[in-house]
Amino acid sequence: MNGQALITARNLSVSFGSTVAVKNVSFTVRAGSCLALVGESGSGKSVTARSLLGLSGGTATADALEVCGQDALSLSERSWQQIRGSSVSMILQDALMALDPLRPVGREIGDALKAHGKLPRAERQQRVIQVLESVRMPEPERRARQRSTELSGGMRQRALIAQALAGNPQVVIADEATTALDSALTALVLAQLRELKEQGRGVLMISHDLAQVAHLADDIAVMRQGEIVEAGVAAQILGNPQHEYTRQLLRAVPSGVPRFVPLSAASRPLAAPMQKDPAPASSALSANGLSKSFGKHAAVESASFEVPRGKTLGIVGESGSGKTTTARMVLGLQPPDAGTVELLGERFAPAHEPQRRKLREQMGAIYQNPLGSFDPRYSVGQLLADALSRGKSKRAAEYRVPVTELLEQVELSLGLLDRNPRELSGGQRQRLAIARALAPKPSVLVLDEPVSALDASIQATVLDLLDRIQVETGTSYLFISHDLSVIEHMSDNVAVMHQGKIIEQGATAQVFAAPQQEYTKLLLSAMPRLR
Amino acid sequence: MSRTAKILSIAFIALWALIALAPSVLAPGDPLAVNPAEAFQAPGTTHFFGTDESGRDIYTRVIHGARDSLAIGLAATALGMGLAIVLGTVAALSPRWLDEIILRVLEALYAIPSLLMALLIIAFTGPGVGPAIVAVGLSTAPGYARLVRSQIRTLKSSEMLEAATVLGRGTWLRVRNHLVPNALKPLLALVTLGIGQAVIWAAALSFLGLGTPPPAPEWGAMLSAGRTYLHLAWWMSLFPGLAIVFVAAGATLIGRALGGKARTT
Amino acid sequence: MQRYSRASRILGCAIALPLIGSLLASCSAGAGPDSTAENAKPVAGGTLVYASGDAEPSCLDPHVGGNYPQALVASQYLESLFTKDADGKIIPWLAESTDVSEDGLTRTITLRDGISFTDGTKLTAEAIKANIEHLKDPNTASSTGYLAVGKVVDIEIVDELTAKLTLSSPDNALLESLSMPWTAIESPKALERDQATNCASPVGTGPFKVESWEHQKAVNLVRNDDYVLPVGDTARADDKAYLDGITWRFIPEAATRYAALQSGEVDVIDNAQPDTIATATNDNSLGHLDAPRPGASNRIELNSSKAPFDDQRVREAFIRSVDANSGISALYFGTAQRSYSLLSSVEPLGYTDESLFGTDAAKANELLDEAGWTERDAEGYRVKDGKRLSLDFPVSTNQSVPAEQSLFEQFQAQAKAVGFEVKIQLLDLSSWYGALAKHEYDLVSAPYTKVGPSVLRILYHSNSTVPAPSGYFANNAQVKNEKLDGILAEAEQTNDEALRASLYEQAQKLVLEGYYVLPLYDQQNHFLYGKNVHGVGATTAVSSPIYYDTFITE
Amino acid sequence: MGTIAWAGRKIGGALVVLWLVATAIFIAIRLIPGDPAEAIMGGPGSQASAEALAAARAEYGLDRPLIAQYLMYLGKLATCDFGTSYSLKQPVIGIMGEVLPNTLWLALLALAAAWVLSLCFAAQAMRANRVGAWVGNIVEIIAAAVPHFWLGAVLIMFFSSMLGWLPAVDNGTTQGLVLPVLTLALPLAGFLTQLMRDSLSYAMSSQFALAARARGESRLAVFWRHGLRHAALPALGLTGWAFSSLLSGAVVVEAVFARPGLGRSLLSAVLARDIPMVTGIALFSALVYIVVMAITEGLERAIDPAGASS
Repeated sequence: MNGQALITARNLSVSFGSTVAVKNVSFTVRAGSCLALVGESGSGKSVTARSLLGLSGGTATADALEVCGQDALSLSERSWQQIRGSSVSMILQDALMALDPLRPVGREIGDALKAHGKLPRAERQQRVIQVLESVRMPEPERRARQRSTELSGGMRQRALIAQALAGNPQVVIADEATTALDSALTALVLAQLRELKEQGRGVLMISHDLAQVAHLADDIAVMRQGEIVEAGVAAQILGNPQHEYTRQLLRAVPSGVPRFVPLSAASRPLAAPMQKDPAPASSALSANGLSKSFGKHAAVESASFEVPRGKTLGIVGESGSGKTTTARMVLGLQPPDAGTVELLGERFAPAHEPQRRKLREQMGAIYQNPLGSFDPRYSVGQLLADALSRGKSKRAAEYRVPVTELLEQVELSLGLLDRNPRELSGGQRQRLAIARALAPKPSVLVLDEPVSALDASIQATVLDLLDRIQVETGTSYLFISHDLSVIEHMSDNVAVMHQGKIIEQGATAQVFAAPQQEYTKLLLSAMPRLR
Repeated sequence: MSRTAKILSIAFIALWALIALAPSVLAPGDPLAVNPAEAFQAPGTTHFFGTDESGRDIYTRVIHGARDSLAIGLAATALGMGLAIVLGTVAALSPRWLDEIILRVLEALYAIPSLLMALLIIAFTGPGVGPAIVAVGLSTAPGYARLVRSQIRTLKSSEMLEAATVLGRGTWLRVRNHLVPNALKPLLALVTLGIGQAVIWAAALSFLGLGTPPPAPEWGAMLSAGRTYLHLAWWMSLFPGLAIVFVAAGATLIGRALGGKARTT
Repeated sequence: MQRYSRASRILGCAIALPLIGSLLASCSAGAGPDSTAENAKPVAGGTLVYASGDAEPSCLDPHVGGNYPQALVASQYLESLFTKDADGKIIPWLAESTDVSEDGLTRTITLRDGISFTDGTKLTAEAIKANIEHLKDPNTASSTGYLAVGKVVDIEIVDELTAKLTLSSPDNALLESLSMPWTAIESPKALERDQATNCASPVGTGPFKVESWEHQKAVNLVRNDDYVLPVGDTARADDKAYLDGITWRFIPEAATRYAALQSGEVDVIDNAQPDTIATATNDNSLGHLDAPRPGASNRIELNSSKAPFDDQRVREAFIRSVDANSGISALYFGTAQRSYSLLSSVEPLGYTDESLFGTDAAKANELLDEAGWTERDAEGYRVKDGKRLSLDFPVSTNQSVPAEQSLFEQFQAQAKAVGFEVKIQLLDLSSWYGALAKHEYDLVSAPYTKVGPSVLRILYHSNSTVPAPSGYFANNAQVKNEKLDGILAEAEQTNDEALRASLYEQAQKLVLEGYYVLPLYDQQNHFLYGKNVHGVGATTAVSSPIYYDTFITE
Repeated sequence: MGTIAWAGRKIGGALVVLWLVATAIFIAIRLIPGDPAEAIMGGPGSQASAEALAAARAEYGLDRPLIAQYLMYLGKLATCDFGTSYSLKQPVIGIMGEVLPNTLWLALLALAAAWVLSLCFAAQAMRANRVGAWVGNIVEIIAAAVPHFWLGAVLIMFFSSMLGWLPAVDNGTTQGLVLPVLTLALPLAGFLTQLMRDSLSYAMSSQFALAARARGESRLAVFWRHGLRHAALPALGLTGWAFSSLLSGAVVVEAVFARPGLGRSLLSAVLARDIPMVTGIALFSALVYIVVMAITEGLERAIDPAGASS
């Protein structure tokens, strides 16, 4: 192995009271290389990372814990403060939340220098600009004076990385630094981390997504329930996983997996995919020349597409590309400036609400955050009863049979009937959202980023569920996501959106294999692939 | 709201409802019965909370005073809330110009502090419980109204209502099943806070000599009478004061359990 | 000639100051803290801080309106033509001498020479004319002073220092009337200013003068360095007051006022709470001045002009139903003596009859039954012809201390036992006057301070049911009795002292026996002052303290 | 929105609010049964003289049509002519000039004291254990529920009468301000603490606080740089309300501590039914509220220009 060991942990455990969050984990972070800690939420990977900064918040014990040459087990709070930022620093997940929205980013970056600081004010300013330049922030002087909320997504990520680099640390911990970012931003962060590695720093990358770490990690440790279940050189782990859990994680990565092949071992294998009538008479949903502007800004410009019956159309694009506005027009929540939407051959938008109300039962919607779409006063059973009774009742007892059927259909336990959706896990909530959308037996489901907030393994189970429902009911999907690998796995056809326009559309395999547009090529090149 | 909080809240409300509706169960005596020979008795076994300057039993008076004090709080809050629901809903659902007008009216109401508002009304009507209730109600209305308005506006564009639209629910069902109950829920939390505050402001009016007429055992009036004898008979003001604090603090706790914040703006 | 003092009665004091030393005959046993301070040598200088519990006057000129708070502050900068000595005898003050014609219709007053107002105007007969005319001018809106000089129809200036007053009928109370602060003499030049200005800075001849008035905060009085003591005092090196000035503050909260006195922030407080007086005098930490006001005693008047009190039996029933004695002893801690008289205990002609006011619930019930109030409603109140036996009792919060309000609440509870519903309404002064003006009262407690028994004429003569220009009428009991009117008129006109006394006794008997009034106690006028304050006790004819002799030691 | 546009909007809104308040009072005077001149001069109880009533009629144009009266009334207000207080016999504007600074000063000090107190409490609560936090919680709620007049009386009893540490009444010194300011500040601090504790604990457990700690900042530095800023925002948003409640409290506190001020003027004006005075005070307190709101909004804009917290 190349590189000097910067962090060495031997049998590190962290406990909170009587709860042990991390059990006897051992690893080494070396200069010029990247160690990835991979696992689902709650696996203890973040706690592990924070304990390397003395910030776990619990009690850390270890046979040995050496951080940049110092015995971290005996460090005082003051000594820890010396290490933080200057020897080891951290990049957190959400740039919007990890930079104080009330303070200019330049000050946030400068604080790192202040904390260690013998640097005079003027030099600190200079160093802030220098760091911003090193992460290729455009117009660094101006940006330094702005607050994170005023920056674009990309600039925000750069600022976040810059604040971690200000103290010129030897080790950078990236805690879910790429989660929930769209592909361009993910690519940007990964490139930045690669650069850090090349500069000879040690990188500890924390993620739930094996596909993403594949590009960067030299070594991988897979964590589950506070323990490292498998560790080793990246190629070996990815290519020849030994532990069942590692295999499960690998399997959950959707890219390159053909349609209707389960991503999760827990999912029931599907009956043979429906290969019925190859040429449906009409499409389930069609949009013709949809346009929408907000003020001067054109959010969507003449978007046209069709969703064939029983098939899935994937719309992919970065945030701000107009995907969601398109979805809202399709759902009749926003009247288009121009263009029409037809559902099952009938005019759906623009139309008067009372006229299309009957038709609405044919189209359901699933959102990224299902909780927001549930009435917070309703329990699981009440939500489903409400959907089944068309708003006339919320007594689940009256709809016992159909409610049970719906829950079974989305593989939710009947025991959850009286729970409030707030008490459910993310995956369970999304299943509930699906169950509710299925209640009126719709022909089309519009799914707007349905799995973006979920861990890879949970995402896999939800995607499997959607597959199965499509097989069983023949529902057509309009599947919107920024995640190319999800789109690749889920879609029969794909439409690529960029700056409000559909720039390319066609059969999924075709578009992914031979993209015509430059932008599509760019997107695909940034897509992490395992297979 | 946790289970314990729920039980405690219900117990609290039940206790005060019992005290207000059937004070004689807990204090069988006559709150107005004077006995000058027993004036200024310290709390003891015969008089739990002592006696006042006319030898009236303070415990009996505190218990019997609950009805008046709480009624003032409830009436003022009900008035404020009723006005707020109407104004807030109209503002939220109206075209911009009407919304703007209502907002200004609310701001004008808000610009006069509550006690000043009470005094203003009294300047025109003369003192009494009625003006006090109207004043406290009017001055709390803008805070509630703004909340109703912002609640409804937030809810109007919420994913929850969109989801209902997508499910094919008509306007009436959306308003009845989702908009109204969800808009009113945070208000419920505020109501409890408001009752406590209304009781305090009504007490302040009694202090200024503009509240409930004697000899009614209203807490503010008792507290106000007791402060004269603070050096001599601390119990005269302590116990009605505690009753006010107990109700206001209890109401605050319930409000917070229901998800309210301390602010009524 | 004997040295005169305006110090009339000094109760609860034990100070021996040259000016008043020889007049302390009536000074009762001293309970003050400064029994040792008898020897304290007067020191000049220092500002006394006075804290009043009364509402801040809207006018510092006591001619305008004319209430007791005005008298309290005005006594420091205004002086009257006459005053009262320790025996209650009227003596000249700014006046040097006075004479009345045989028929009693002409009163000649000669002023002392050499006295000037603080604006430099010399005190001349012109001032008497200007002041009385000022009082009689409806635009002045005087109540008390207006009634006091009501019989003066013409003022003639005889010479520089002599004025001749022509009266509509003989008035043997005129000198008493002119001894009151509400008829005090102000600079005629100052009176010519507009009312707002004169209200803010009245100009008199007193030992202090008004320097400034910070609304809601204080009236700042400073020493009048050119003061001439009308009645010379050989023991004083010069006539100037000892104090540099007085800060006259308004602290409405009784507890705050007392706390401020305890902590030494203020030197003197008025309207002291009975319980604090008891505490302060018990542990000898503070000085106490009890100066009951002259004129009427503090009493509840029963409005006899309308039902149900137009029936004497109902009036007696009410009076018999309440037990004032136990309430007074509990609420006043021995600082107030029960009165059974219409007049203050300081009025020599007061007539007392305790037997009329014994509490007797059985008799009260009997009387009410007799009067036809036989039924009772669900709440236990008596009813006649479908009407409840209900009494309106407006109480002015500005004129009534908490203890008194508590006493009224006790009456309310006691009267309920025999079937009266007493509706106490606590009102501010303005609403209270409004309620009275509209005759919306059955019971009322209206303090009235005037020197001498002629107050009886103001309070019980049928003429007094007619409102004065200010709107005030004093006969709140609405006694309209021709016999009484005749007795009161005669008593005021006679020159025969014995006849006067007997007439006033007859008059008082008529009122008391008619159960128009429930006397309670003297009009309370208690002051507490700090240990280092000496020479408190000199008072005017209406018992308002003056701080001419007062000094502060370290 | 640009600053100038923002300011213009604020001023326009303020004028509308003042106009509404003035109109409401105008209507109220006319709604009182009986003679409006008499109402202005203190109601039937004041027994105003015929001359005074005539003067009031002339001053307010009561013999002219209602609309003319209204315009005349607004015209006078627009030129800052609030009339003459008949009970104090002085121009209302002059009295306001005397008493308003006292009340504003008292309210501002109380606001500052409440802020400092609640910051201390909130910071303390962050460090407290479960029992400590619970006790702190109860104390805050009780503090927020204590009536001013009683608190004032109790403070006077302890600190003036019994201990003799602090003056009970206004004597022009700083010490004389301590008790009134505390009386006003404590209940408000109870409210603010509840609010600040929420936002403080949100800020201190946020990602950006973690990021700051990971950069090597001490807990204290994080508290100062991030915690306070976030705790201040909701409290700042509450300032308009807080100031308004302080003005209410001032009515009581000024009576208890014998301080001259807006509240005491209003109380005596109300007791005397001095309508010109009442009108003046109502408009001035509305103006104060509007100014305070504008200042706090300006501050909010400075702290949080993007409205990130809302």
